[in-house]
Amino acid sequence: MAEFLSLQDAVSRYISNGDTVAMEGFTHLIPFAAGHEIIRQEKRDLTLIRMTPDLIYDQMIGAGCAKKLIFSWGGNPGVGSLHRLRDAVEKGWPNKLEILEHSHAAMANAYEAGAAGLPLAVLRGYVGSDLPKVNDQIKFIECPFTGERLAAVPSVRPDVAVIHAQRADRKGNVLVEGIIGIQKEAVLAAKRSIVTVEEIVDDLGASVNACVIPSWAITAIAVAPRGSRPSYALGYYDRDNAFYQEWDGIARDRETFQAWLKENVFEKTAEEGAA
Amino acid sequence: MAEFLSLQDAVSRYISNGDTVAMEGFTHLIPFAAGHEIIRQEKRDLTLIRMTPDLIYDQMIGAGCAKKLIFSWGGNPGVGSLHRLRDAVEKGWPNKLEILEHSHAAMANAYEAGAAGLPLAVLRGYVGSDLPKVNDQIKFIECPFTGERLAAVPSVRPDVAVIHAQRADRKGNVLVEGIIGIQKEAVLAAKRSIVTVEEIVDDLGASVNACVIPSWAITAIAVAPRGSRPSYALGYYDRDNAFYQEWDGIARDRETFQAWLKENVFEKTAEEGAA
Amino acid sequence: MSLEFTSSEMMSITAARALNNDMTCFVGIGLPSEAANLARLTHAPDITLIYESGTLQTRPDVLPLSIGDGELCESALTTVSVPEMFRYWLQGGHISVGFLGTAQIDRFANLNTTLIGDYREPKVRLPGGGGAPEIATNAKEVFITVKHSKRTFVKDVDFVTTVGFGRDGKARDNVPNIGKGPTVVITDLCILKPDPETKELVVTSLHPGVTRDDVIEATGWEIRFADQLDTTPEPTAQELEVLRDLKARTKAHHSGQ
Amino acid sequence: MSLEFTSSEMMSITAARALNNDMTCFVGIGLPSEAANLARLTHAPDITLIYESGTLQTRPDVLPLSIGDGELCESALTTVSVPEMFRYWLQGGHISVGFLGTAQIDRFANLNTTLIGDYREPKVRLPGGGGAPEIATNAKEVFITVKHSKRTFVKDVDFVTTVGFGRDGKARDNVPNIGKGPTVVITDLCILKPDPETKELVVTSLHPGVTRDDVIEATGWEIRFADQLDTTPEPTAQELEVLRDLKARTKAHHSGQ
Repeated sequence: MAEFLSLQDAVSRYISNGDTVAMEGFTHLIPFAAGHEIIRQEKRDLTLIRMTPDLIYDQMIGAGCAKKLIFSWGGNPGVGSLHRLRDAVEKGWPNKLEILEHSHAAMANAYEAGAAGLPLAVLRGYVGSDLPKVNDQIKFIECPFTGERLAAVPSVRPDVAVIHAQRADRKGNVLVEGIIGIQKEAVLAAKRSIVTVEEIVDDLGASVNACVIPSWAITAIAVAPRGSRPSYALGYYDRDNAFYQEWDGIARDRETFQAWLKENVFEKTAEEGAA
Repeated sequence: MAEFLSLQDAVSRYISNGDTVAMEGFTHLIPFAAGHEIIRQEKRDLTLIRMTPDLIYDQMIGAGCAKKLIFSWGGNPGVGSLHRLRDAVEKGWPNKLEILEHSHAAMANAYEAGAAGLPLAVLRGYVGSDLPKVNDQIKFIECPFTGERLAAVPSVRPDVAVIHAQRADRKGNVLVEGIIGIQKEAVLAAKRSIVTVEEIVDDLGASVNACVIPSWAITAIAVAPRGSRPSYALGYYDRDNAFYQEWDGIARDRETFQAWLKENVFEKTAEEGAA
Repeated sequence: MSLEFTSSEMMSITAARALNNDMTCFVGIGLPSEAANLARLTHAPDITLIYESGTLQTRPDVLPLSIGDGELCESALTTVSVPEMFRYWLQGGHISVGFLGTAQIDRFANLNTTLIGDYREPKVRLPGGGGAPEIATNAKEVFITVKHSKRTFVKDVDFVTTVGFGRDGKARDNVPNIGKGPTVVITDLCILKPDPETKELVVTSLHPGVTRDDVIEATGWEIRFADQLDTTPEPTAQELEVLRDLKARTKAHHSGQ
Repeated sequence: MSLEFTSSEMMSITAARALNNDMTCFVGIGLPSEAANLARLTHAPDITLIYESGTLQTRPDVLPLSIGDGELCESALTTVSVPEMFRYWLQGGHISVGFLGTAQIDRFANLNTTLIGDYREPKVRLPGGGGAPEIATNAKEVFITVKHSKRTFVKDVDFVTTVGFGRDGKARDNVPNIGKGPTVVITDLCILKPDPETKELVVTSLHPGVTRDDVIEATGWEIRFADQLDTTPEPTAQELEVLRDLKARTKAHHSGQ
């Protein structure tokens, strides 16, 4: 059964320096409040996994939490580069960041395989691409029935998955709705999981085939209202597209970024951060 | 885009003698009306695929439509044997039936892989079982990352998939709700598909992450009210458990079965059959 | 003062007692389903029941006749596709107990639900594997419940549909990512558990009124008894009442009343 | 009488015209998304648009800033998980056209969105592959739209993120289950198509007012022109109006107004 904790306690108890952490949410429901709490608690040497690093990992990388990034598309969607990610990769600031990159299809399959308890995912992928030349985790197998050459990648099995969702009921069952991305897969693939939610309710109000993650498949739940801002939560608030555009200016410069981080993360508590 | 046809035309146009046909619906939404139409049109030499052959294939096998059955559990759920299936396997009546059997996990994975366009499915399965000794389609591969031995089975790629669903909208988008089984996978894995529905509506009334099969992924749609009786359609009518129990008596004897078939299938039209 | 009860009731109630509130139980149809729901309606109200039809955490009011009756879905937390059920929930390692029935079981708890006789010329063709082969290896442990008879308890099954501990008791040795396998078999006569070393099934408890000879007579191999042989506790009045109500409700429901 | 329009508008409108009502289009963010929605709002109202975030058959009123804006989901027929999107819908063979942008493109229509320079010591680090590598091989064909410049149109891309026809034009030969690859590239200057034999990109149509020299000047290799070189039809007043409305709505929406 999932344990109800404060965000501070959940992060402190279940994320350790050196862990492999997958924080997911495909554009929608990105767990920013949890990311900020990780920054505040100055977690270090994390291997961060995420299909689209987005602003959340740009912030965590810029704050020095990460030593390695596994990803498949590292930009500010519709805006441009992730400047903190680039600064870490290109200039080693604030520390050298190792990267391992995939395609979306491979990462989606790798999460799916992780949730399915398998060591590998098989896909028709990477044909003609140079990515296998720079990522030694991409291999090829031969189908024993047809002889077709197919790509194989290791499944994603993080130490901790962190996602944000609309709501949990009082037993800790969680509803994820809208663009569900690979959040359920991330939770099921991980050894431990932290789910932040907009609210706790008596009844999830879920339809019969809704994406509900049962309490017994989750480690900890923390209430974090507006916990995915500037991303969004369908039915609660919209994506703050203007902030995504502003971020380009904030992140471009190390000092502007550090000032932003101080004001908006370090000088806030987990509770304030959400508001 | 899906074509709206009568059930008679859909079966006549898209199912041919010798085809490989997957009729799915996991206990729920079994496409009985379509099965009866196949019997009426005296289709022959079909390779039938279905996880749980159930009464629908017992009837089709007894009526002489099948030359081969690929399945993973061949019983009358909660009641006992499928006597027509056993008669065909054990005594060759009305014709010899070749069987190829899997476990549920393997077939579910094989449908999933078929929907995913892959030639094979990989699973942690068949450990210690004798099934691989009698099914030469079960192979084992070695994970290139961990060295673990995993089972591999060919994906299911039928000529035709037939399913029943609650409703379609006027463009031919189909809602499947409740126990969704592997119906979507069957349709996506097949070259052609026939979907029977309880009704056509203006608006599917589907929730945001509902199991909706888009019109452009379906070949033909036929209206067949009560088209899954004695199985059921959530929101429309209940499973006729009493008939499942009666079937044991009907199917046990060749003559009783033939009388039933004459009265309930051959002397009915597609329209009457449903009522 | 002793209550009146049948050996079938004794079996179901004993099987139900093997389950507890914290378990996530992948339930086979028939006897396992009866026992699992009885547990839920008595001492384990929060047990998580999962059926292979995709119904997660279901709470049916009557016993389902099939693995996919409507009520399983209507009373579930949510219902997922069958591929997801087998991939994410079973193979993904979320099932603590797989609860199975069988047609034949041998001394190493291998199960046969495929056929009696030879595969190509079967004497009796049975339904086949269904979910069992992977439930037995992917669940953390397996409980089995089945009526005790010489036809069912055979020295060697005709066909290993579902592995217990293999023909030699060693089938799970050194296999990565595999569950513990069968940890208890509950029949209408007794409770059996695998010997920790050899994995051969050993009687650990006799049901009230059952003798060693009854078990020997109903078993197709030279059955061993544990040094410390217990007597299974009798059903309580409450257990019997809940079980009988459940079965009466179920019968009325499925006969269309 | 000629309308006033920019070369960007010419590009988007020409790209939109490449699409038709019967297509199932997997849409990349940015220019492809603009063109695909313009097509839907003009001559192809029933075109099926799919974004990798899982939104099937979506009809957004404004252009999404990201691949997963809320409106994509709210206006979709249904929204599936990202693994399902890539497995069932893309790899499963249901996409007729993959519509991509790029940072670099070479003469064999290979795309680079990974980096400029050397992989270990990049001069410029770009976002990476995203959905493109498998869209390009699993969709039945690929359309590309990108602004024409010497920096973008290079003889050989620094890194083949996404295969067009490979370094030698032969990368798709004898590969089973692979799409036709890029069939058209639409820029702000012209339309290019692969030579049926060599697969080298050839200019087949110049946009109104654009000269051969303009294209030669903006291309990093010795660009060839088709024997039958067309002039791309001008935008219509209706196309321009719909495009400008769409962009104005989008801008107002994303700046939080």
